[in-house]
Amino acid sequence: MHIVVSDDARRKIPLHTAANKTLSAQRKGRKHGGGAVHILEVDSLHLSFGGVAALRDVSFQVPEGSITTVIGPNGAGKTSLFNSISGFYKPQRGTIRYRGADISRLSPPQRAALGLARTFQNIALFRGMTVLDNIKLGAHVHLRTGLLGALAYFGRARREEMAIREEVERRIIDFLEIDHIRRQPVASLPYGLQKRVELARALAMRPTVLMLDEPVAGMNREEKEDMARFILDIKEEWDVTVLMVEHDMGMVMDLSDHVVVLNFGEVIAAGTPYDVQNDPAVIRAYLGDGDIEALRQRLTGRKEAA
Amino acid sequence: MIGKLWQQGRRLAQAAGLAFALTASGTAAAQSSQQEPLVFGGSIPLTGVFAFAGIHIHAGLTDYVNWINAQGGINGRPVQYVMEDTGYLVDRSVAAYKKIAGGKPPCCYYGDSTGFMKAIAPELNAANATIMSGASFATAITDVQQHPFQFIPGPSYSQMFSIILEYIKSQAKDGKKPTVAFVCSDTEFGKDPIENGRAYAKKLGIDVVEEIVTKPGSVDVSAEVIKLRRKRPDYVIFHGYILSPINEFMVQMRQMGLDTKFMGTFWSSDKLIIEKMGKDADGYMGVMPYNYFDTEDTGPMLEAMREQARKSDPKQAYRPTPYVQGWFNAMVWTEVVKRTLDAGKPLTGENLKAALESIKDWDTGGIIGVPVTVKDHSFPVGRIYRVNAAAGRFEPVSDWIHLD
Amino acid sequence: MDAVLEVDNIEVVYNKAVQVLRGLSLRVPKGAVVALLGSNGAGKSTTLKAVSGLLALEDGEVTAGDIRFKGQSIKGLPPEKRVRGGLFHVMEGRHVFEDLTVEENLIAAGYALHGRAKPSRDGFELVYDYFPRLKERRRQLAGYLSGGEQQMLAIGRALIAQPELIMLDEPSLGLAPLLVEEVFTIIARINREQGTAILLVEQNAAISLAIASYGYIMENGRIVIDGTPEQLVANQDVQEFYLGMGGPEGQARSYREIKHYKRRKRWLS
Amino acid sequence: MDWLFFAEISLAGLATGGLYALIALGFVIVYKATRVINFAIGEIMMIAAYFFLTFAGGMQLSPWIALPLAVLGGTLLGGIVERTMIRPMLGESPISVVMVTIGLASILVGLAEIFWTADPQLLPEFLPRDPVFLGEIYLAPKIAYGFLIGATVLVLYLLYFRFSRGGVALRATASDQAAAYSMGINVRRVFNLAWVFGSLAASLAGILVAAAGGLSPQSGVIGLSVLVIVIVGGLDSILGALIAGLFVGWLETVAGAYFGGEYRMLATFAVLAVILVVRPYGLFGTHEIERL
Amino acid sequence: MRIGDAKQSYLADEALWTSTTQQVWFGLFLLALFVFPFLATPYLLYLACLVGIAVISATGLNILTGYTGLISLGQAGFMGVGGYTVAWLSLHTDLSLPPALLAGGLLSAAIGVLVGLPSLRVKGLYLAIATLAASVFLHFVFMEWTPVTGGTKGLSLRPAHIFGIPLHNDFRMYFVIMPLAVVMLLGARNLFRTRVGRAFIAIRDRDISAEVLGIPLLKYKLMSFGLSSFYAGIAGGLFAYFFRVVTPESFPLSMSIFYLAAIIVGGMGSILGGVLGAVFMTLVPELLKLLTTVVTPFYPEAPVIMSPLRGVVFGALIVAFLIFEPHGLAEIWRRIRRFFHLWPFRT
Repeated sequence: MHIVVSDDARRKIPLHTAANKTLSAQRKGRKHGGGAVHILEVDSLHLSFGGVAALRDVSFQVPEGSITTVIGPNGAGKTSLFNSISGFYKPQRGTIRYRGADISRLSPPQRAALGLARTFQNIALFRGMTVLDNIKLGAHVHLRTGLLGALAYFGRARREEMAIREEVERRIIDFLEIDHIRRQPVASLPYGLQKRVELARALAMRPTVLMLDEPVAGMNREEKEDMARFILDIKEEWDVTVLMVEHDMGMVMDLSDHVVVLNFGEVIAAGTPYDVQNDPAVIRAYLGDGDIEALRQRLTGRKEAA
Repeated sequence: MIGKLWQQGRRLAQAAGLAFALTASGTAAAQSSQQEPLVFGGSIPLTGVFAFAGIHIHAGLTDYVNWINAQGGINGRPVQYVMEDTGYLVDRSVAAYKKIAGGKPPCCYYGDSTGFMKAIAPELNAANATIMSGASFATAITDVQQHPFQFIPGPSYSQMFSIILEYIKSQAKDGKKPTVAFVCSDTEFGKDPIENGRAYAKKLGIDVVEEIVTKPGSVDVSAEVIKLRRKRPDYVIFHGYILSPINEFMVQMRQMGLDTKFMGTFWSSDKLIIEKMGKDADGYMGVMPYNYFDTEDTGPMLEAMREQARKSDPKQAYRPTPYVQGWFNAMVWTEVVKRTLDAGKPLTGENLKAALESIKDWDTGGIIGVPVTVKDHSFPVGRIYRVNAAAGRFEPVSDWIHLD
Repeated sequence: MDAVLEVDNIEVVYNKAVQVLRGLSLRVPKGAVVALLGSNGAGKSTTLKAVSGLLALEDGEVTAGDIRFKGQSIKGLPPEKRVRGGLFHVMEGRHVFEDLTVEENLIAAGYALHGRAKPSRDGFELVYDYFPRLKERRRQLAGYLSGGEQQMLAIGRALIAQPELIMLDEPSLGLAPLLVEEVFTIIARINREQGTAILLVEQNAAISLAIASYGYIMENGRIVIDGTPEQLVANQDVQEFYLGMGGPEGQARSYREIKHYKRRKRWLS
Repeated sequence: MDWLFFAEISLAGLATGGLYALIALGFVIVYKATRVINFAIGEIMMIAAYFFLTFAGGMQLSPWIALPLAVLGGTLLGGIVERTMIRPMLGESPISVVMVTIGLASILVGLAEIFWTADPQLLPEFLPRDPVFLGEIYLAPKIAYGFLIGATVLVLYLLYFRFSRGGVALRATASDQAAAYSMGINVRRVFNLAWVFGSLAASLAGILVAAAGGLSPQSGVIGLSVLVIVIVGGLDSILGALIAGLFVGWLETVAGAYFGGEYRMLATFAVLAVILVVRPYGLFGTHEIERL
Repeated sequence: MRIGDAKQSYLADEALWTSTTQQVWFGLFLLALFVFPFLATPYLLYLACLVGIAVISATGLNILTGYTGLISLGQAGFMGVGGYTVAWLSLHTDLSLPPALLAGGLLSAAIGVLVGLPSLRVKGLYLAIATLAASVFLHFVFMEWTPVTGGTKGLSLRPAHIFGIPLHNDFRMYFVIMPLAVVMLLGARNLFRTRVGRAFIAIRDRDISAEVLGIPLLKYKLMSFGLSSFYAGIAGGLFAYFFRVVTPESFPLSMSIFYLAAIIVGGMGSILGGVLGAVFMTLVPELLKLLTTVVTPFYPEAPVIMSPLRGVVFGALIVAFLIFEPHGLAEIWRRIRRFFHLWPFRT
């Protein structure tokens, strides 16, 4: 079942190594056919901090409607990459194109307005607000109320607030099943729920590209399954392209359409989950060359009995 | 010192204990008197930057009221002194006024700052029931239009400068033009007399060679001293200070071998200067509208004041100038109230004002050495005193100077 | 073999709300190297902080279980007492004192000897012996060292403290592969020559298993697999864990096959 | 231009600046180690000066015995304050801790009014009074000797921080608190130590400043001008405190001498504004890198 | 015990007072505010006006510091701008109170925006000191720009008038100050129900992630500065009309610290906290004074001895409050309320 996946076919259903785990190709909701459109293109991105390079000539594409995952060991530059795409870091070289247009010079809020939404590795919820307010905050760029309107809270400002409340309730809170906590301050929530609220806030941004930074880190299996379901649904029902960083390989391999592997700020592999899983460079990055005994001899200078 | 601390602590503990006992037991006992008492009110700065004076002002007012009551009150009516601490903050002073005025309205009131006098003026004008004086000698108060019910218990700061300049002129020898420098603090208080002082000096033919404004709270004044060293003025007139940095100016300039003479206005002429500066204070001169507590002058009121002070606190042989100032304020109030009552008029602001303005060649019983006449709601009189450090006191070096 | 460290069924809660460790137990024999592996967020660093007592700084708390060091419970001790007892924690991200010189960093580490020994030149020479590069740079500010040198300094500080147990948190983080090997070679040497037990937290499974005599793999705040390096390497679960290569049949279903059930309610609470 | 005048003014300014630097040092030590902004530093100075007044004036001790005693008193005060008011606030928001120090300032002013009355005071003379001349240049003796004492202490501090183990512990804690814990450093004791050292510098400065500028319960306001200095120098930089202290002292004095006293603060704050634009974290302050 | 509060619409759910009980209480409170001046002594009336002004200013500072996380030591300066503007207008024009006050607020807001410019680069205490610098500049202008500000002597105002009614006493001023305070409080409350307020809080909690989530930092920081200064300007204008005199010493630095203390003691980031803090800071010194007054007839030395003690007690109260409840009076109030909501059950 090993298929060499051409660029065009990347969108195809990834195949799992374990034979029985082949996913049914009929899985509903995967609806794109035609030519691959790259919604996001990162081209020779170079970012360094005081001489230390965090990203070196990183290039890859995110096909529209895909779930693309960036993996790599700790410190490989994944979060720096996310920060560069969302505009928080200003890379020294390289371009980022969104739907073909260069967005490298746009400020973070402008990028957010284009539909680049994200979550953060270390949850960045606003601790002083309730769950509901955190989510509503996500919709900020889509609202128009000005200062005077806000002070008066009358007429348009109030209508707008009601509309956003309704949207958030119907589309997001309900979808993510967090209605029971909407009035709670986020600081009091357990970790898994905080992650979910963060996702909700990103959804309120009405994203076209949703960037998730380690969405299931620190979750148990059950919570991970919930999150996986949400991610799939977001992609399929909401027509959102998902770009994520994740460490849980099971999750990455199951969900991703396209995987990019970073190591030491460089892209060392990209392709279908299957491709990268079997890529020797990737294996080395994660597991070393697998010959522990040889390594042990190099490190300790002698052979030790286990 | 330790003993004093201990004593303070004990008094404090007593007071605190008493406070608790009283809050528990209820309010004060009513004072019994056949006649409705007259109220002297006061916004007194017992804390804050002006507390050093406020405490003595409070003592002066308290003692005077006790004394006048012992004399049978004013025309038979007892006087009640009601005060509140203000911390020398304008809004607190106003609060104190409102609180006191909300009870039995005071016919006379002590205001603790120029800011307060200005802030309360509209209220006072509207109430038309109180005449007010206090710690402020600000020139602005002499504007009778703006401040009809306020007066200065002595010369205004401008008038003090005038008195000092008159003295300087009188000392000039061989027709030489004396030179002076003004050293003032950078506050409303400090800058008050500069303009008038400059004009008056010009009128008298005195050269103002330097005007220095110092920032309150600056560490040292040697830069200013260096400046004065180049101008070598015959006189330096300080205004807007209590103590520091006068001492630094004097010591440093004398060390440089300058023979400049140093003079100051009312608040800079307390005996505190001698106490704290010791022999360095020698030769410093101040303008004072009143006799010092320990003056050799005599007079019935002077004696009464000393007697009363001895009675209220026998341990303190001397009372500083704010005490005398407080006492004198109450004296003027008494005089004004008495004149109004004698004329059979009600105690309205207008009537009290008229009574004040009627004061002419008034004998203060020795508090001021000459009969005084009110002009523009002030008593433009004063005398120059010089420090005799060995004797530890201010000694008069001029006659009483009554402007106009 | 005697255990220098025994962690017994501990639970850790952050901010009185978030539970990170759920009944974790592990054991470090005297003089042994033990690896603690696991994915991001599994709770590895938290485990080390629970042992060293640094948890309190982050508003975390050990709510159950016990931690014994050399047979004594250390749960209630403040961090500096634990360090002075011979337990040294090299934190993730190296945490060198950037405003201090290399030598001053070592001097600071001398506080760990408080109550046990006097800091001496020999200690410094020992460090410079293991890390000659630090000697060259001993008057430089630690902030200007390269990442590898900083990691060496961090381990050097541990050496000064003459501990019985060093806990190393991700020493390979951000280091180039060659440097990683260099650092691990020295770790192995320290263990061999000084007899110091080492508890090693790593993402780089291969290299840590290469110097460890025992390994634990943790997930979601508890140990899921443990064994000797040989056992672990042979274990399919480990493979899956790191590369998502499918484990044994039926053990885990694909994330794609999760049932979609949805509730639709719309009342307000 | 009168160069002699300029030189005299400048020197006077620098000498004042030395005292500023000493106060700023007291502030920076506390901030650096504990991240607490001590708004009560001026009041600690004031209390120490009153101690001196009590020992030297009231109890008639020799000033050279009274001085260390008073400094010790101020130092103890700092230690006690840390233990009773600051430590319970560990982990609270910095601004709440700032407020605690403001409350402390109010307490200390009240205590000073109770125990020493509100009268303005002069400290007993304990420094030589003869004017100091450097060639033609006159220097006020109090300021000159005050500067010398202050500078000596500053140098001692710098040596201590650079070379002693305690100094290393303090700097280590300032650099990385968690790491300091992991080195076996008793961080809570270091916090206390920082307050003790900071209060020591402040106490000494308080006495020297009061010797030159007089003393009253309100003298603590000088603490505010120190804020400007530490911001110019960088909140956590000892070197910055020294340089900014000297510079601000000089600038203030020169501006005051040439333009008048009203311009003293204006000049300082104008410089401050420029510094904040050019170097937002002060001349030598650490800029914390933010991470997402 | 309150049991449930099911809502029929989002509008009802988002209302400020979500239960009838709350509405009734608020109504009663407004009624009490209205009736108060008819019953109060001049002293209490005066204090009420002071409290009203303090509440407006504290709320303004709370928007900036409590909600947006930008510490400001410039509040007194901004109030001064409002006060001087109003005073100048009173002397040179015949404007009635509303436009004059508005002008004061707007000018103050404009200067606030200017002062806020460094806020993109500097944070925390550095920003606080930058605002302190601004406040020193303003003070200098008040002192030295004599033709406009009257220099050290300041300006004396004519009584304000509104709709031709002169406001020459506290009683009338009260009916300007209190309603304005209530309206401005409601405005602030409303603000935090909308995107603008949420953006402020987001900036406070984590400004860099707020930016990535689509909030232009500079714009909103400046907006917060402007709004906060507007509140300060209004408060300053009222202050000027109330005391009918402004001098540079009317707006000292200690006033900025006073307001900072008010919001910290009251509770930052809580409208109620700002109110409670303003009330606390204004009234507690007066209450402490009451104690002295009670003792004085029996112990004539009491004022002299006990007055400094007040400073000690006041400081100690602040310290104690912060040590035992760092989130301020608002948090204490919330706990009390919860206790009664759940009563007789314990939490």
